[in-house]
Amino acid sequence: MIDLSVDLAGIKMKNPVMVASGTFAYGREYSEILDLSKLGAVVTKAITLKERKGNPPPRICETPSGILNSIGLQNKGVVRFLREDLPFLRGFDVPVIVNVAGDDIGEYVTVSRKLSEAKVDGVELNISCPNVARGGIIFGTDAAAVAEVVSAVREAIDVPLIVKLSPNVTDITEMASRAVDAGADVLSLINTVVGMAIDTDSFKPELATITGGLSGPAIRPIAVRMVWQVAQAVEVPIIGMGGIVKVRDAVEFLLAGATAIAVGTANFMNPSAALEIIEGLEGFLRGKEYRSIREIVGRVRM
Amino acid sequence: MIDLSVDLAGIKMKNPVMVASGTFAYGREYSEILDLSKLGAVVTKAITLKERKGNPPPRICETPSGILNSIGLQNKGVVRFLREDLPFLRGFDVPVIVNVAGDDIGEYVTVSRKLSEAKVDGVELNISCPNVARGGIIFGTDAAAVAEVVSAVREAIDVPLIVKLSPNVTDITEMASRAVDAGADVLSLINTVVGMAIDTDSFKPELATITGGLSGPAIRPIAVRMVWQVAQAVEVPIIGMGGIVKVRDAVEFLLAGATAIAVGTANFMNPSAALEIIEGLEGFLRGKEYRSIREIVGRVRM
Amino acid sequence: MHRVKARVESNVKVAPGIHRLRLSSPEIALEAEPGQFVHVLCGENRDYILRRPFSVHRVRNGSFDLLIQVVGRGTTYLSQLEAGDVLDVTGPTGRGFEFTGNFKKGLLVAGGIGVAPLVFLAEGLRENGKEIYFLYGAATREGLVCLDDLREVVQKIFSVTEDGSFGYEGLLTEFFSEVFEECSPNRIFACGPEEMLRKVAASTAGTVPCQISLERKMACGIGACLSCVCRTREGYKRVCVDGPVFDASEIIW
Amino acid sequence: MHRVKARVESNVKVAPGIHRLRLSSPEIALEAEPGQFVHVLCGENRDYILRRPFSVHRVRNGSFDLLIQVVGRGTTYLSQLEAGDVLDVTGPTGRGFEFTGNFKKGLLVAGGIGVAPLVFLAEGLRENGKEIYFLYGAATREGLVCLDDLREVVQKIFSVTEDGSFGYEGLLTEFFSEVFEECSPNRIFACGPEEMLRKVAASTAGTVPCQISLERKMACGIGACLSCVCRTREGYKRVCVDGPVFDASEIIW
Ligand SMILES: Cc1cc2nc3c(=O)[nH]c(=O)nc-3n(C[C@H](O)[C@H](O)[C@H](O)COP(=O)(O)OP(=O)(O)OC[C@H]3O[C@@H](n4cnc5c(N)ncnc54)[C@H](O)[C@@H]3O)c2cc1C
Ligand SMILES: Cc1cc2nc3c(=O)[nH]c(=O)nc-3n(C[C@H](O)[C@H](O)[C@H](O)COP(=O)(O)OP(=O)(O)OC[C@H]3O[C@@H](n4cnc5c(N)ncnc54)[C@H](O)[C@@H]3O)c2cc1C
Ligand SMILES: Cc1cc2nc3c(=O)[nH]c(=O)nc-3n(C[C@H](O)[C@H](O)[C@H](O)COP(=O)(O)O)c2cc1C
Ligand SMILES: Cc1cc2nc3c(=O)[nH]c(=O)nc-3n(C[C@H](O)[C@H](O)[C@H](O)COP(=O)(O)O)c2cc1C
Ligand code: FES
Ligand code: FES
Repeated sequence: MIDLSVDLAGIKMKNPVMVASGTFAYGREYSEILDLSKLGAVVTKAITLKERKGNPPPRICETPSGILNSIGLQNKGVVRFLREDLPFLRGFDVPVIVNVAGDDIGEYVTVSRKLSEAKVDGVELNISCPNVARGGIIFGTDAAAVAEVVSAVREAIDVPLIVKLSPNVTDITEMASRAVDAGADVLSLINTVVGMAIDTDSFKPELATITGGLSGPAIRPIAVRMVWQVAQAVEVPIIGMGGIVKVRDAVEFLLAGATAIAVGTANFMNPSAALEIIEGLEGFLRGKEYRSIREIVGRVRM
Repeated sequence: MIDLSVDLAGIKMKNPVMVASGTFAYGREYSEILDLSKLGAVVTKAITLKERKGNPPPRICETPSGILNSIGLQNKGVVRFLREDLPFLRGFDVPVIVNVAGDDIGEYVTVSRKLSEAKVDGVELNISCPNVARGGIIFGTDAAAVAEVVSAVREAIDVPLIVKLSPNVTDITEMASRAVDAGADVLSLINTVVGMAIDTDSFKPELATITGGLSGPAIRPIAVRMVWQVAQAVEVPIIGMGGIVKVRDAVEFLLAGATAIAVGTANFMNPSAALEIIEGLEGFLRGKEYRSIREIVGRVRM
Repeated sequence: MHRVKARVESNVKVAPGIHRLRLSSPEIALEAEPGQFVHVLCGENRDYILRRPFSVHRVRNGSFDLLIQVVGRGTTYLSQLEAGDVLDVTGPTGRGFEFTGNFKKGLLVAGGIGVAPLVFLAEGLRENGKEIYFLYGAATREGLVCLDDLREVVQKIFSVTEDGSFGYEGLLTEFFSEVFEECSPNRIFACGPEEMLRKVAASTAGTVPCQISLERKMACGIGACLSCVCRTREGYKRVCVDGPVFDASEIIW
Repeated sequence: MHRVKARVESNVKVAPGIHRLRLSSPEIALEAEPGQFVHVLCGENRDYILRRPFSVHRVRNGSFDLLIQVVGRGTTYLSQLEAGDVLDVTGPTGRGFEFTGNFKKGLLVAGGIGVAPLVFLAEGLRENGKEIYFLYGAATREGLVCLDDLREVVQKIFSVTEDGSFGYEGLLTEFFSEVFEECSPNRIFACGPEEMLRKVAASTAGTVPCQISLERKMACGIGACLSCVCRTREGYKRVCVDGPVFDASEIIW
């Protein structure tokens, strides 16, 4: 028997494969095609204090081996999430991690506290969403602000705190260290890379917000590099993501130092991507005669 | 007649299509398959003071819609370049822009001065190569260092000074402004994005240098975004590059605010890529009833 | 919703740039309703990564047809498939047309490839004993690819071509009011370019119920990513699952 | 060097996972020398963007053959081509084998698909009136795809299979010294896995001239990008134009 289980700062996962925030909503839609209980964890779309309507369309376009999105923080607010969606997700035997966004530290703290009181399995601070004007990206690219929001939330909650980092920085290890020093139990990286595309017929930007977040296979080398750099710099576990489509992509992140990985854009290409990666990991480890997923974490050979 | 000509801070180009540094060597190899005189300009591989042997192999790997390279600064040094290659390039009716790299400001200045004395058409400062341990990336990601090297070179030379920016920064507009304030006549962006890939069979990094520079279509949305941001922030002309393969890709950069564009990785896919883009631009402009390439520069519609 | 590996049974070029692909999938064929779509993966190792949505065009014992206009990379890929090839398809997805209510006459309005779901709808309406009128526009005579199929199902077809090579000459929307008055339908069902839908909706506003099928770029195609929204009177709605068919009165254009 | 749109004349599966592709190109067929390669674009809209290098396997009036082992995406694409398809090919490129000197006997050493350029070389040697011995190893009997062709050209073939299904059982390198002594050649020409080349070079070091054909990942394939270098006694050299054939004594393994 291959042991795929992972303990992420107290979050017990059957396997290291999660779904990335914003690509899986609150699980309901995908639950019709796959058994959520098989996942390592479900990470929800970002939740804010009040309902948000998100950005105007068009919100998406394709780029080579990737997509640009500018969904923004469209969501129904934490109260309706707790009432309508958390109970549904609780019906599956899978840890539920809730992605939290806000305009200011107060909003991050309030939403996180409510989630902690509702005993979600973990809170993931989205301090790196490039698609909101205030907050968001600001926190994620300024080291002092990262420290401030992380320690404020840390004090307010009793559940594991995951901090999701933005790749749009000169030095990802600085952001990582500051987040860990401020109390992050786990780091999640990377969020999307700021990008832009222009329709050469209409001369208009492809997204109504002009710029958006690049995800998908195109960004994988950037993500693997950052996971590797951060794994050298901090001691906490890392959730790696960015362009994971197949099992070998997941293995790359594990070798670079990620304890768990998340599948985002690939869910759109193949709704069973996460499940296929879980199966694939077992096969991969068996083929190489390992017994536990933990034996390959960080084992890139220099 | 469609007017494709461009004046880049005094560098007179027949058309806005250049070849990107490092993908075209010193023109000799490609001159066997295409007429260099048809290009807007030739930009050479980076030149340093002394001969450099470059990084150990493997130096390249493929990633989704991109490649990672870690060539390093392999070159024969400025003296042999002036003796062996510049005369060859002078044989074609095309501006020659020489990409310059160094370990310290002194090296940048000396090499640039020699090139200026030899009356090359422009010097492109490569302060952003991610593949050398000293210098290189350091200059490109630290605003004060950018200012210092640019003004030192500016004083030393009489030819147009192009500064090539690194995308691996939190705020590209800050680097751009500092470079312009320090005397850059033209900005070139983007250089490659730092990335990494791991061979999941050997568990070794795909590149001997572990990390390398990501180029190709994968990075195009990042590059277009940065060109657009910088075009808002500075007044000097911009050379846009990053994943340009087809004419529509070039148009995206022009709309975003680039006065000229460079074709890099695409030369490997299609050695006539640059020439096909030049022809394509004429057709594109004719189709939209423009008379001059300058009519579309920066004309993205908000 | 299902995810199937559907076998290509046939691929027929019905006009320049338009192909009819017959795919075998008993599950999808059984469940699909007029106006719903399937989401199709167009090849492996491609540099464009999203699935492409296509309306279910018709259903025939255990199989369903797509009517595909070649406009780019994915549709070019699909147009080159041969019988025996296998496609990764999810569906049927979305809210289709509501066509079973208590009414007598329906006017279907198809612009170009927008005819695809309306053939399926016409068959459904006929099964329900409705009188069907069909306003069908295309650039040229060749573009009116479903005329023969429709003739078997509908009461009357009003054809319009931009070049006048068949039927009325001009844009479909120029003839809408005329046709509307001639048939005085109780329901309108429209699919085609957004500009056409907007005009049809405006002409009928408040008179008879009008359902339209919208197009948006889609990522997940199952309601999870919120990339495909359109503006409605109740806020942003997802075209993939809250639509693609909407009541025209809901939409803020 | 040329850039041509070469028509596929035939695609024959010669063994499981090995295809022989015949491409029409008078220019390349005319100029190619044994040991040179062509650089092939494997499809449009792919997420892998580089060309793939393949040795010229044989030349036949106006056409040339590639012998392709399917190992990944590009080679899978090539293996599925049909007569009439068109490929974007550049070449011939690189420094081939030097085989016209004043010597009598050549020993050719081919590991697996490394046989591809050695068939062309054998034909060249024969035209030059040399005696040719051929040490040919593969995993199984089926992998020895060129035996019949070689028999017409060479003096003697020593076959080795890892599973012993044909010829000697084991790795080719285990039999090298034996074969070398039996033929006492004046020149060695080898192509195959790098580990095999290293061993062959070591066994012959200083005794007879040994030329080997190296493989590296390549970007430009014309000497411009410096991505394909190998370590030699004179510093890094480009496999694409300074090689792929090197004198074994030059290489620092
Ligand atoms: C619900 C729905 C049902 C549809 N039904 C049909 C149908 O029955 N038959 C049919 O031929 N087409 C239909 N379409 C449109 C079809 O999805 C697009 O034509 C197709 O996705 C284009 O893919 P491509 O790779 O060939 O084009 P690309 O190479 O991606 O792009 C070519 C052009 O098409 C546009 N485009 C790309 N994706 C979409 C998209 N999802 N929606 C609209 N435009 C797009 C691009 O902006 C570009 O201008 C439908 C679309 C939707 C949303
Ligand atoms: C000068 C030269 C001549 C060659 N001649 C032949 C020949 O005659 N017949 C033949 O079958 N093969 C030949 N090869 C090898 C052939 O180029 C590779 O097998 C091919 O590029 C793999 O492409 P792919 O897309 O199928 O594999 P990918 O999907 O890219 O990768 C599959 C595997 O192949 C490896 N690989 C990828 N590119 C190369 C490369 N350029 N060189 C070596 N390994 C690579 C990858 O690391 C991976 O392990 C030659 C290589 C060189 C450099
Ligand atoms: C449509 C979409 C919506 C996203 N929404 C969120 C979000 O709400 N919160 C968040 O932290 N990240 C969000 N992300 C980022 C992803 O969680 C992930 O970090 C990123 O997409 C990289 O992974 P991928 O390449 O596998 O998609 C979103 C990504 C996409 C594509
Ligand atoms: C193999 C290779 C070598 C390069 N060498 C240099 C160099 O010497 N100097 C430099 O400024 N940029 C160098 N670059 C960066 C390119 O000039 C260009 O900025 C980058 O590749 C993005 O453009 P592209 O996506 O079109 O390749 C190199 C890129 C590649 C792929
Ligand atoms: S495409 Fe994802 S919600 Fe509609
Ligand atoms: S592949 Fe570019 S130098 Fe050899």
